[in-house]
Amino acid sequence: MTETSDQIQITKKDMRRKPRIAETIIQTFLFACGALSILITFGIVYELGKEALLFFTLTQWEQPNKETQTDVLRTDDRILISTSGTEILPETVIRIEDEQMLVTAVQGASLSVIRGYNETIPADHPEGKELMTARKVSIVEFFTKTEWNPQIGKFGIWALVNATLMTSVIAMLVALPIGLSIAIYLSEYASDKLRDTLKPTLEILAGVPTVVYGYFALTFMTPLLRSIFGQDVIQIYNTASAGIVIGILIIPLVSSMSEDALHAVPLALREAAYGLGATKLETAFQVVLPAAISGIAAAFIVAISRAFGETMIVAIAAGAGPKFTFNPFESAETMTGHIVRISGGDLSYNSIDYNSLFAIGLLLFVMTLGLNIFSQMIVRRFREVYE
Amino acid sequence: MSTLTTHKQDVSMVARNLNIYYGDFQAVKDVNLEIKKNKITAIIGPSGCGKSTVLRSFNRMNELVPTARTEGEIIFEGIDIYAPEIDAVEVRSRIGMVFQKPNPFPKSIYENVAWGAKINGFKGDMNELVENSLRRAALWDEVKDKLDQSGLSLSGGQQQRLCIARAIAVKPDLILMDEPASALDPVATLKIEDLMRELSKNYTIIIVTHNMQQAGRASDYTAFFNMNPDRAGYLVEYDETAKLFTNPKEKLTEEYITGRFG
Amino acid sequence: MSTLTTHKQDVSMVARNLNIYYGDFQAVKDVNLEIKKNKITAIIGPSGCGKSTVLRSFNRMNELVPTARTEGEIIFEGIDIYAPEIDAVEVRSRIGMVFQKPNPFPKSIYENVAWGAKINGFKGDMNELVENSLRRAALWDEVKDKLDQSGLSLSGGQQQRLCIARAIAVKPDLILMDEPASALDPVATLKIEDLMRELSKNYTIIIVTHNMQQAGRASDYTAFFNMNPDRAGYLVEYDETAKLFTNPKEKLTEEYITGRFG
Amino acid sequence: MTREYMDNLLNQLKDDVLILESMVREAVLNGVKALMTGDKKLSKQVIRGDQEINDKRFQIENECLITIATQQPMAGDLRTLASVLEIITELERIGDYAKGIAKITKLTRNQEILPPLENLVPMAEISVDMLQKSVKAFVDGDVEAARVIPDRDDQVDDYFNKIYKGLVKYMVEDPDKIKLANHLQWAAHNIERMADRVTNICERTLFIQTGSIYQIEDFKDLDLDDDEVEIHDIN
Amino acid sequence: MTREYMDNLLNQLKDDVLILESMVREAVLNGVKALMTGDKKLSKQVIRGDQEINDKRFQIENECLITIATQQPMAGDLRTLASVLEIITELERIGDYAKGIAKITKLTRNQEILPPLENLVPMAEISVDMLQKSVKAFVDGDVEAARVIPDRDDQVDDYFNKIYKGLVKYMVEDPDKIKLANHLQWAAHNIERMADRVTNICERTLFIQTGSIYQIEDFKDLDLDDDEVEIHDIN
Amino acid sequence: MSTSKSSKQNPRLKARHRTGSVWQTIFMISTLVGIVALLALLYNIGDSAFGYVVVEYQVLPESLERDGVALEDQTVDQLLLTFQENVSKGLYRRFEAEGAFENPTEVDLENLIVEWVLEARVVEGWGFWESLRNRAEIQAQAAKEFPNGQLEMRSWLNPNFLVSRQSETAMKAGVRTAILGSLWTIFIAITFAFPIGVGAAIYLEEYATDTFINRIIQTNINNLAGVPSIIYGMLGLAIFVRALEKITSGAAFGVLEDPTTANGRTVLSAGLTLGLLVLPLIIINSQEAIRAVPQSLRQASYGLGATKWQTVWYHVLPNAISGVLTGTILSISRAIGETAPLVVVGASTFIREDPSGPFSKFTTLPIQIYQWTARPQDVFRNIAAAAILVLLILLLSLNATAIFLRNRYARRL
Ligand SMILES: Nc1ncnc2c1ncn2[C@@H]1O[C@H](COP(=O)(O)OP(=O)(O)OP(=O)(O)O)[C@@H](O)[C@H]1O
Ligand SMILES: Nc1ncnc2c1ncn2[C@@H]1O[C@H](COP(=O)(O)OP(=O)(O)OP(=O)(O)O)[C@@H](O)[C@H]1O
Ligand SMILES: [Mg+2]
Ligand SMILES: [Mg+2]
Ligand SMILES: O=P([O-])([O-])[O-]
Repeated sequence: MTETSDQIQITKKDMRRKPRIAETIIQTFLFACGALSILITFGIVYELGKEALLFFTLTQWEQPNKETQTDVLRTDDRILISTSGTEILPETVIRIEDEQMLVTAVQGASLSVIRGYNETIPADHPEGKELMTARKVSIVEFFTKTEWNPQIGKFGIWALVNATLMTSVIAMLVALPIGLSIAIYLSEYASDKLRDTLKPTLEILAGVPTVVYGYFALTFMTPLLRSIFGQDVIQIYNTASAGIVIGILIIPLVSSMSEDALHAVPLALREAAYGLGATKLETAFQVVLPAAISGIAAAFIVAISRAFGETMIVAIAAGAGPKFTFNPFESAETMTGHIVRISGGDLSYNSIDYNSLFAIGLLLFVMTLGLNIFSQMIVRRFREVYE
Repeated sequence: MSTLTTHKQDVSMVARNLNIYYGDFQAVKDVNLEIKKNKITAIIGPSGCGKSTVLRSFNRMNELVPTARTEGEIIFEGIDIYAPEIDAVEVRSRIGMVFQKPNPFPKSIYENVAWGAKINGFKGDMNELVENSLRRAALWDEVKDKLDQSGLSLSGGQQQRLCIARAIAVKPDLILMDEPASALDPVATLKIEDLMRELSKNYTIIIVTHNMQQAGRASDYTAFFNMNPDRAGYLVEYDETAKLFTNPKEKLTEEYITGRFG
Repeated sequence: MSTLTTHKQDVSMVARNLNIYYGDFQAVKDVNLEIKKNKITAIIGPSGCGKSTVLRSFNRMNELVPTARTEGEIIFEGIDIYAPEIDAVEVRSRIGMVFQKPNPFPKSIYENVAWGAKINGFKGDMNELVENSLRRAALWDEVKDKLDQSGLSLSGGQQQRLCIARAIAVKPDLILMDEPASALDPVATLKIEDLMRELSKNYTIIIVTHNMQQAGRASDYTAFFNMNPDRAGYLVEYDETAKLFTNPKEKLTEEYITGRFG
Repeated sequence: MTREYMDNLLNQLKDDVLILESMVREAVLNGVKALMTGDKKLSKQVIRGDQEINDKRFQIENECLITIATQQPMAGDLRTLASVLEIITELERIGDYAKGIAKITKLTRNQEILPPLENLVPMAEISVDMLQKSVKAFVDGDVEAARVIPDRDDQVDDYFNKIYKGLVKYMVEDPDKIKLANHLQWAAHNIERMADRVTNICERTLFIQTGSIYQIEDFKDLDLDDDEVEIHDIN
Repeated sequence: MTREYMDNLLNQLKDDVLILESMVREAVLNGVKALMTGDKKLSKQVIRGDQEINDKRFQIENECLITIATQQPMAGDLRTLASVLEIITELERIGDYAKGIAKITKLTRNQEILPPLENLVPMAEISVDMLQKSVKAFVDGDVEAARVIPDRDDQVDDYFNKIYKGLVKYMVEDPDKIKLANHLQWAAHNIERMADRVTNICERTLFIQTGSIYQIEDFKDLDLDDDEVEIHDIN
Repeated sequence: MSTSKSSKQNPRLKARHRTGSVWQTIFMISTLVGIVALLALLYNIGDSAFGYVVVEYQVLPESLERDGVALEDQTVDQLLLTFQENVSKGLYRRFEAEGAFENPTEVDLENLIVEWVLEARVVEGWGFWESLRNRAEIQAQAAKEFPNGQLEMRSWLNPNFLVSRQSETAMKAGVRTAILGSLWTIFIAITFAFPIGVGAAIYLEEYATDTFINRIIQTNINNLAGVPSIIYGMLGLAIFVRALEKITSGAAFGVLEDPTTANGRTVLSAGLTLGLLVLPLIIINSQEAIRAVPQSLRQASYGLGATKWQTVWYHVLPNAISGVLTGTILSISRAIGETAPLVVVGASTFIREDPSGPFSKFTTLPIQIYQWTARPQDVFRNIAAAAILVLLILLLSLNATAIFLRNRYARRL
């Protein structure tokens, strides 16, 4: 017995816990890596939100009339504007350089102002200085108006959203039926060899940078459409061409994801159907497709989200300049197209342009985020079925 | 029809000089077998000897494998099912199949049973058909209150019985089962075996099983397959189960069933 | 040390008032069990009764499931392996495990066997250790000429023996096996059972099996688990296998082993 | 409750055992009748009939083996099957006893049988009744019955002693009758043996139900100092 | 070649059968010796020893059942196990015969045994030899041996007839010896029965190896028109 | 089938088979449409990148022969002389002051000559396909309409194109700066995103338990992967360009490279923005690769008494690495093609200087393509097509590497 208990003592000592510092350090580092993603999301939401908030809450300075720039004449508390036609009314806040003034009266081309408004310091303003008026953009205005023209203070998001929806719908009309058909063909009809060749081939389509598609839309699709429908009908820049090419871009996304979903349906289910005397089509349509439906739905939603966010194709092919139109053959500017065009120019921070971009960006983010979350919910349900 | 002349009353299916290839590889060699009507025939043998291959050739499921090629005749109810004018889809509606892993459709229990009959153009009272099939599969009592629940919500053993009900609903004459209980626990397994015994009053059943004990328990006839060194499977012995398990003719069979093989 | 006093010479492991939970769900209830040294103990019972759960609690593998919680004592060689000062990693190197599906590392046969010993700080002659372990696992003759080939190139049965060799190489006292042959064909299964008998000369073995026949063939003691209506598993009967299979004390056991359960 | 098929097989086997028992029972009664009435034809029939009993026994044995081979019986089922194997052996042996009695009819060669043999008829009836009851107890799994049936063996032994003593008396009185008496004594012996077999059958019933073998009779041999060995003990 | 453990179990069982056979053999020889020499102590020992034989028999039976329950024997293995069950029953019965002979020692109550019984010793020796050989044939699976061993039963029958006739002669000549002769006749009977049992054992060996039951002796009963029924046939 | 049963034969079977074939045809046609779209894309690019052009020269190249050596074959010294002789002194001095003649290459000099001496101008061009088909007509038309022009078969994708810098003249413009810019940004993006991405993936798959925070992290990453890239551009703009301007412009390190544009619109900002963009992709791809390592391997490892990190290091990572690398390469190819976020972050529209470090201004291939495409002159479409070819070749070789890796290390698990 003593011998045994000695042995056991040793065993017990060996089994005792040992500190493992390296393991702890590694684990902490890995956690930090994971947590960074939260930081990124936080960054996105914070930055977009902050600037968008500025857009809605801060006083925006706009030039009501370009011509006023050159013709400002300063007296003590009066400002003379040579050309009228301004929207400046009493109670408006205006700014010349860094000095803000409250307009008390308007007499023709001359304004009476209280200088040094909002504790800005009155300064000397020689002639030819830029005059700006202050205004706030209301959320209601943002979401209800259909004209977008920051130059003249029009901030109706629908001009942009409408174009986005148009290109997206056209894209979906192209991509969903074709993509799904391809998926069914590859998963149910094509031989393994053909499938293994065709699927990556189509995926090359997905790997081509979107700027190339933009080029394709402008130099191939638009001329093609114009040769079909006539040069007069279709503008050089138009949403139809952009939408179709977005559709082509998205085909492989839809077909590949749907094919994955179809492929994930266990062979056993197909065998069950064949074993009952079903034909190939009956098996594909009535057994495989319903079984994969949530995966396919998820693919569709991701495709929509992708179409919403697509930028370069519309930037190149859909045209510059927001326009509220339902004619796909006219040019129009989407949300993304607008962002990229405006930010591509020389953008001054703290301008209303800059801030408005973030408002658009936030809206875009929220839209795509919603779609993504929705598709993930569907996918999660889909996973549970076969586990 | 000349084939009819050789058709015996108590025989459901005959395999004659059956050779099956996957590409160049011969998986099954020269099998001759007579399946007795309304009996349960078990196919046993070591892994890879071609049991599943033979079984799947019995309702042309093998054709779904692109490289598979079948030679010889399979005569079912007097007709060579591989004859050019015979439609594989039709064959499969006559010869049902139940698979290793329960594979109900992700549809309701009701639809699971009804679907096969529907696509095969069943015109009668569908509710009755579903109930009857479920009853035969000894599942009715357990599911009659939840016919609209998903087939996947059932337990493994119930799912397998649902698959059997589904196969029955198409009104086949012969049911092929490829290791129908190997994914189930012992209790569910015995239930399926009981069910097979019950079904064999009305159907001919062929079952492939890895489990010798199961073949013993659940079959009337047993076919023992083995494979050559070149991995081609062949029929070693075919006899009544009682005979084969107590007094096999072949030494190889004896070695296999007593566990002294390989 | 108080635990030492109750330690008997012929007992390897004792479970006392073992309760295991997954979150709020109690999977195993009040299990008391004495595992005899150098014997093979089989755990049988219907699906979901907690066999695997109990087994995995024996080397704290359960802890890898985040929601799992174990109460009660597991006393291995006189030591409560759940005592706070005991390291789970060490426990697992003393109590080896072999899994349902053969799971060799995708490394060479040699490395498969050597790796566990290496990370556990083995300092001796590795070649010798590998050879010995493979010999004990009755695999040496089959693989000695291809030790540098991948473990995955072996057949299923050989892979499982490789996994056993790998477990042995760490020099455990007790080997846990969770349905070690359920993925194998009957021939390979019998080989594993023979091997277990051989190993039990030097090791204590606990095996979970779905297959009653296997428990009968391969074990000295059998524990039969069942579950309550609330799905908590409990020990129904624990006895010598010979006794339990010919003359069980509990009616439930009799029903289960004669297939009249549920 | 699964395993209907297995239950059917077991019931089938039990039915077969009952059939075998009734065959044996008839053979015994006919054998005794043939002996008592000197009915050669009947005796021939009994002797011929033994082959059927043997065949039936081997058929049952075969079915038992098939059931064991194919159905993996355990615990109670297995004990039942093992017991059937034992019981049919016993029944077959009892059949042999009946055949033996029938053969004695031939050996007596038309001699009038001796009066002590009058006891053979009730002796056989009791034994046959015990047999029937024991097999029934087995089929029904009736432990209580199986426990009490062997008690009646004493009555059988008493009859045997009566016959034995009577026959010895005849031998002593009339040496011409020695051969005849000797032959007739075998008949009684066979019936006595038969009752012993019934005890074995009852033991099996107890075994099935309880899982342990009870040797109902054996305690007798332990009090060896009591020198009262009886003739029916020596086989 | 797997199933080492199962093979071990079967071999273990066969060894046990050999042990049981040697116990039985010794009991028979001792029983006969006790009878011939009137050795009360030896006879007591044989009677006591029967319990050991019974125990051994039940132990083997139990092991057989365990093996059947746990090892799923099939085909040849199963036939072997079923045969072991049969053979140990036979051996146990032979043990009972030995006990019977030993008991006769008591019944004879110090009387000198009668000369015809001289034949009992060679008779027993032949029978015992047959027994040993038959069990060996079983263990070795020796079909040839199993086929020929039963032929020697004729020699045993001859001895029995000699003893029987001799004893009857004594009875006729001396009515005082009737009881003694009668008792002694049982001893011969028991040995004769024992030889019959050997036949059964041989049948089993043939059964294991060939899968079918041969009834080695039974063709005898078929020529019933030959009225030559012998005394040893009537059990 | 058999006579007794033929009555049972399903009469609809023929119709069922017919419906089947109709739909199969539809599916096949759809697949063809997909393939055709891909071919049209390639055709369109190829068609623009090659073809006949009519070039008009101020000075004919033939007149610039020196010592009987044609312009193309002249040595550096000869070219230098040719240039000096044909341009005004002032211009020559200007270039000299800029250091253009310190170790000039032949290509540099040829470009200078083409730009300032020959003043070549493409006045008309034809697509590749048309050029092949209607060769004679084009020649006739060119001779008629552009008597001063030279008709030549031009490959817009040529060695000069690869090594030349940006230019206002299409004939001389090249993608050297853009390629270097792309490589720089990608390098920075990967250096940033790969370790963090793989680390996060390991954390989520191997360490994270099912707690609230971990679920948030996971959902977050999935969502980030679906955020439009332009949003990342805006994030980059707000954070790297503006908030972290001190760092990203290099001012904090005292290496302000270009005081004139001393802001955060640098290679570093662009690289980090792309890094953020590909981070979720790398994480998700790596997670999938790690998840594909069978649980049984981990159990085997733990069962032998391995610690968590030993298990990860010895078994999980080696078996997942090919998947991780494949995923990373695919992420790189995504990043290389990204345009919009870089436009937003502020890629330079026109720079001639190679990026010299993380604080340089930058442009990238897709940006270059975008700008050329957006120009009104048709010739820029041609060089855009050539640039697209360069980009596609780059991408294809990356994808080929990924496929190679996948096949090479694919293990049977
Ligand atoms: N689709 C296939 N293509 C090529 N070879 C195949 C295919 N299916 C099976 N085989 C081969 O045919 C042989 C027989 O396979 P089969 O599945 O019929 O065996 P089995 O007896 O059912 O085995 P198991 O008991 O493992 O199910 C094997 O060698 C197998 O590798
Ligand atoms: N990780 C887990 N989380 C929650 N519940 C679990 C987990 N693992 C097992 N369970 C539950 O615990 C119970 C016992 O499971 P366990 O796997 O131990 O059963 P088992 O007897 O091994 O079953 P089987 O024979 O199917 O392997 C079951 O009800 C199961 O659903
Ligand atoms: Mg198979
Ligand atoms: Mg388990
Ligand atoms: O059959 P016996 O009477 O000799 O035991």
